Amino acid sequence: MKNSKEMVMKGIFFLSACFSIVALLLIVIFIFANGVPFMLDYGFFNFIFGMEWTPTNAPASYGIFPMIIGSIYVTIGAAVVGVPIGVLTAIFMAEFCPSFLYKILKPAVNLMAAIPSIVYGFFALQVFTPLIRQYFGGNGYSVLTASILLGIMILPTVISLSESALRAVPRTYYTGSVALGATHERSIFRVLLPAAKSGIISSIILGIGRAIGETMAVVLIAGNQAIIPDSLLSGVRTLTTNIVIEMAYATGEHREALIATAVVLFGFILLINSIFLYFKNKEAK
Amino acid sequence: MSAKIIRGFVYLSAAITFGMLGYVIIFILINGVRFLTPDLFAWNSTSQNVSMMPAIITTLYVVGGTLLVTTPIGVFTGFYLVEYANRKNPIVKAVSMATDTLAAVPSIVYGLFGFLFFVTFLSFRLSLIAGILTSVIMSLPLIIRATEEALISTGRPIREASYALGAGKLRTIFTVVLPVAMPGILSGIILATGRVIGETAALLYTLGSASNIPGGLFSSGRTLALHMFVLSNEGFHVDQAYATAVVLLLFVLILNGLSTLVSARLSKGGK
Amino acid sequence: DGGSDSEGTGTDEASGDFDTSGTITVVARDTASGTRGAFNEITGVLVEDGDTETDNTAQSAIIQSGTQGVITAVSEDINGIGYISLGSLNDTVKGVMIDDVEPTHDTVADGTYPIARPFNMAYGEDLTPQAQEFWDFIFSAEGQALVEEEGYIPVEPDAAAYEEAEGIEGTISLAGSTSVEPVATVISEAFTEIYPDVTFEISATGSSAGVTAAQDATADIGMASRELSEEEAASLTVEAIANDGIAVVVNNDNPLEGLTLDQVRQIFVGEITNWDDVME
Amino acid sequence: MSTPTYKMEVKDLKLWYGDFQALHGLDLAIPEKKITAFIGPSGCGKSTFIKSLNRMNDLIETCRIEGTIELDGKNIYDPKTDVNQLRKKVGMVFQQPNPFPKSIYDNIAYGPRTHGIKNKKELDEIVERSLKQAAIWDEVKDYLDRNALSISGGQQQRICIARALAVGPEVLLMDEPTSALDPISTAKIEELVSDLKSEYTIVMVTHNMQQASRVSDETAFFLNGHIIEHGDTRKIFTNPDQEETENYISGRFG
Amino acid sequence: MSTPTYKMEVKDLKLWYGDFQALHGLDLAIPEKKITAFIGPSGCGKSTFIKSLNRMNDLIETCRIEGTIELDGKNIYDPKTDVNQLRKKVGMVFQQPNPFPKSIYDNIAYGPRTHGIKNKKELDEIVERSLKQAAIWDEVKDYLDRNALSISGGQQQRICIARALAVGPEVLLMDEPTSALDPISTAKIEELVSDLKSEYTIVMVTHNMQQASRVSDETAFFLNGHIIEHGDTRKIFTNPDQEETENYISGRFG
Ligand SMILES: Nc1ncnc2c1ncn2[C@@H]1O[C@H](COP(=O)(O)OP(=O)(O)OP(=O)(O)O)[C@@H](O)[C@H]1O
Ligand SMILES: Nc1ncnc2c1ncn2[C@@H]1O[C@H](COP(=O)(O)OP(=O)(O)OP(=O)(O)O)[C@@H](O)[C@H]1O
Ligand SMILES: [Mg+2]
Ligand SMILES: [Mg+2]
Ligand SMILES: O=P([O-])([O-])[O-]
Repeated sequence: MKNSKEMVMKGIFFLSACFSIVALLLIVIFIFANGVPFMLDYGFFNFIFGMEWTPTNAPASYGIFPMIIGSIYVTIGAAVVGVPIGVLTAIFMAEFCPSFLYKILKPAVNLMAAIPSIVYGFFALQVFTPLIRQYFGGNGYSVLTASILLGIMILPTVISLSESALRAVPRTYYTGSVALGATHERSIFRVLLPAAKSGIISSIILGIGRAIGETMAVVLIAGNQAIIPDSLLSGVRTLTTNIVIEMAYATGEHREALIATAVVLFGFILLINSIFLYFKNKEAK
Repeated sequence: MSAKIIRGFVYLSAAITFGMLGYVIIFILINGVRFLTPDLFAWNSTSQNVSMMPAIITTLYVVGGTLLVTTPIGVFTGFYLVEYANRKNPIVKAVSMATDTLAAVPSIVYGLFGFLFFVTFLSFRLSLIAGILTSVIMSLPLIIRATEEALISTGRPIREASYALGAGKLRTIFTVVLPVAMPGILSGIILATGRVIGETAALLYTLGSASNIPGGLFSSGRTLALHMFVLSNEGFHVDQAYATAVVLLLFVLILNGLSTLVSARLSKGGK
Repeated sequence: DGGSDSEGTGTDEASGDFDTSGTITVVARDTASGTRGAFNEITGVLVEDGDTETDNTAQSAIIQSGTQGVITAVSEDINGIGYISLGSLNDTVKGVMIDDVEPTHDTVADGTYPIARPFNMAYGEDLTPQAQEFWDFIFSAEGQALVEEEGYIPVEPDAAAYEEAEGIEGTISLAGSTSVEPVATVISEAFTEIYPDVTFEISATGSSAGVTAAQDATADIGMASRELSEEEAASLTVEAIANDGIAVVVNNDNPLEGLTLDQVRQIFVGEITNWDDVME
Repeated sequence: MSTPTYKMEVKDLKLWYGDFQALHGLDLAIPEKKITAFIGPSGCGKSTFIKSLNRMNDLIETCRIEGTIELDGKNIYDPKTDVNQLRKKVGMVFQQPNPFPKSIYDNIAYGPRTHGIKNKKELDEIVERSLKQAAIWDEVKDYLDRNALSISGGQQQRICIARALAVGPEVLLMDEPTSALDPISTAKIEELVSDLKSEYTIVMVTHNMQQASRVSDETAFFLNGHIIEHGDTRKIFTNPDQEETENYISGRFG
Repeated sequence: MSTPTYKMEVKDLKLWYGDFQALHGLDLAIPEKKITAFIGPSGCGKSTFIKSLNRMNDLIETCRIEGTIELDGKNIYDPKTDVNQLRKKVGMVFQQPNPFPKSIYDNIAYGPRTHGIKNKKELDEIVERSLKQAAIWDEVKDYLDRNALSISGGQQQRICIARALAVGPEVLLMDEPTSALDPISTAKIEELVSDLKSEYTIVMVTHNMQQASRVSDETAFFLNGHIIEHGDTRKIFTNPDQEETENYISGRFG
């Protein structure tokens, strides 16, 4: 009797474990089944490299190249803004922060991660857009605005993972360096940082994944024009905002085109995720 | 000399990071608190009062419903991975891979999937149930990971002690391991809660944005984050959007406080 | 009626510091928007040529997915110009005259204001009893009075008074236009006064989403702020509940008072990019 | 000394961890109500062997066993054996004290509860009796609801012994039970073990030769997965048959 | 033996970790170009003391110091002292080999680069000279770009010695430099240390009495944060003045 209970529960645990596989499969099946046929129909090349996104025209064009480029631009922008600040803040947290301050700042980083994207988006809309319009020109809805916002939004990811990577470096490396007469700063930047490299790279990749997938904050401040931006101040539409702006009403072919956009987004995420896993495994070694 | 410059950059970055966080919070508070009128908490939301009460209730519904489903599945998955399966088992690898991937899927893709699968394919319409099930999948990886880590960190000795007394696997897991792993699992649950509370894109196409308290599992509603999105996007209610942001922040602050408490307990090592 | 007495295209001397050489910031709605659809058709931004239709909205136009998005963008950018439902016009932005006609309730009602469109509601197969009752209520004297109160033009000025029914309860779901949503909400609130056991679910997702929702029966009633295409209308019962103007709005500090319909088109397709070209 | 009756008999026990053979065909008889000590250098297989006596090795995925171990004449590796019942009969105490992070009371009551005892009064009795047997009742009787982790290491180890006794075992396995403890706690536990001998069959691994010679009746000397020598403790320590034993005992290696 | 000149002089050194006093007013003179060994039981303050000779204790927040330590007659605890220059002069080798996870070349070049040497040829020369001095040149000269973590522990420790020598120190502190190594590596390092004596003043902590007596010229015996006895190594090991020293050396405690 007792044994059968053990068996039943084991079965339940096993089924639970299968749930996430099933969920992932369902996601892949439903997104791909609705998106891939369209891509093939419309022409994979025309879809990915098409420059025109005019779904309401007849005949309509569904080229998402501007959005692919847009996503890449703002993601690079986010990395340029967020990575140096994030990594340096992580260094601050791990090596410069007095412990009484750390007790406050550590939860603050977690808080930063927990603030909903809609709040960030709203904040950026009210604060960054006017600032950028005033000091840099343009209308404020731009690659630059999106990059700064996303740069801030990836900070907590970069900070907390980089910090733990730094803390995982054996202390003896640091003492070894200091004993040779190197300064605190030199010891950190020349010894600790290279030793924590793969952990820090993982944190950056995760941050990039977050940036490329972000939607609701970006839609408010990016301008959303389906064109390849020609300057930092020009508006931009990303893969995610393309979906969120038009999904509500899309029907037929148009809707399939948006789902196909999600397929492409998914592809990006899978790529980023495999790079991440590669570095994570490397770290584990 | 250059050491000083480097230190300057480090301090500057930290100042930017935490300055920005402070700015976001203070900006929202300053602009929002004064619009927190009793009207905004009226039981019924109308086009006049744009009360966020229904959104608060809906948020609780969605969070509650999601946790109710996701916690057992996530925790049980953790049990299976840590306590039952061989690490080299292909299922374990598949589950790990699926979990990692699910954790990386952007919310908008979840939204799209929920829309295609729950709303359309299963004909749930825009509804509480569609929103909850979508959130379940979205928050599952957080709980699985937290449980796995918590279980692994409980260590061998107390398990051995229990087995050596003739206790079976189930009894060992539920009465010895689980209590010790609880704080870790709890912080996973808190994380999941945070994710659901802050979610917009995934819920927009599954939960919908109806402004009243959902009447049942198959009715639409809107969470606080969605309410804020709708207000900042559609209505004439920027002030109320700020006020909503204040309440949303409050939720997040409370959760964050909770998780700090839990992790403090965690680091004390079960005393 | 914020009537001004200046005639024709011109500027208001009061705002002297406006830099007329500024580049115009065009703010358009998302393609889901009925407002965009109607606006494009009336102004000629949408070009029809036999079987082809081309939406010529300037590629550099900022896309906002809701009425408030447009208002925010225009109110914060001195060079902004956009279009919104007349019923949503408030004092944070300024509606300009089109072909010398002020955008007001009256000018839309008498047909002199050129950019107007109907607010439509649509449903698929059958309505539930409560939705049917609501439908009747919209077209009753009471419903149409609410339309009028909210600043839109009723479609049935001589509608009969509403007769209450018995035992109406349950949920009624509406989805669609962000422009129609405010008036629909007001009518729904009046309806629940009469029938406290009825609850509404109203999602503002854009006109086309409303049409789709009606077709898929994911909502009882779909709302659209534009005419439905023949294809769309084929499987649906469609009825206009009101008429509404589309106001072309600029920043409050912009001295611009009016534009011609063709200037509007030129601005929105990107042929005119400077205020210089439409002032003096 | 009368001819002992044997509580457990190990016959040709071979054990592998994956490809690595840790035990090479061991034979050993464990006398009832006596203390048998295992000594030998680190890594020789003492822990491995003692764990196979109550099948704790089952928990190690890579572990594979050949040969038989009989408890009261029944092979414990028989597929029909109920492992939980076996472990109830053959209790174990570990090197590191490992109380559950629960109250002292709940630690002791855990085993009896596991085996179906629910009655509060009965449990109270068992807890008191076990704690007394483990010679720690006086120290903790007023703090039974304190977390077992909050007491000293030596006390924790006695709690673990009490916990093992509470399920009513017949054999008690102890793997270096004092190596993590200070000399005073060690002395207390040695004394306790000697007392328990009257009721239990005890098997004890130790790295401390003095301890083995002070406490045990029989001693088995392990080396590289073999039992080199086994017999009366006094004999092993004064006049071993094998040279390796002699070398080990005199501290020449290990 | 001629009267030695003293490289470093410690006067009334007191050291606290928070409230705990680890060193109780030590006085010691360290002779130039000789090897001074510190012995004593675990926790007596040897590491604490040796670390205070190049102010590595500065890294410990709770650590507070009184008294003076003079290097060539100048107090190293003077606020005006440049700590990095001090550590350049007083190098250190740790118990666990701790090469940086970089190439062997970069490990050795790290110190010189830190102190401003950029010239590739100059660096090459320093690397070669230091590796030769540390008696490891022949073993690694063809693998200078290999990761220093990929070589054996004994080699790593000699890399660490070479790394310390590369900055041109005058004093070399070694805290149990061989305790993590096998006997052969230990012998190599002992030999190396003896060779280095001609050029460097060496201070070495060891828990291995034989090592102290084999390698050092002078020995200081530590107990509970005091220096119990200090003097010529031969004398300390054959005929100590203090009873505690005698007891310790003969293995009666520690
Ligand atoms: N789980 C395991 N997997 C693989 N090999 C193992 C495992 N446990 C022990 N071994 C190996 O089996 C051999 C015997 O180990 P065991 O722990 O029994 O030694 P021991 O005599 O108890 O040593 P010690 O005195 O250090 O506790 C050792 O070589 C050890 O490395
Ligand atoms: N960072 C520290 N904080 C507090 N106490 C410390 C610290 N480092 C050492 N101690 C204490 O100072 C005393 C001396 O320690 P030290 O490490 O110098 O001993 P040691 O002689 O080197 O011992 P061993 O032979 O074990 O290395 C010990 O009681 C130790 O617990
Ligand atoms: Mg062992
Ligand atoms: Mg030491
Ligand atoms: O522009 P709409 O939101 O009314 O479709």
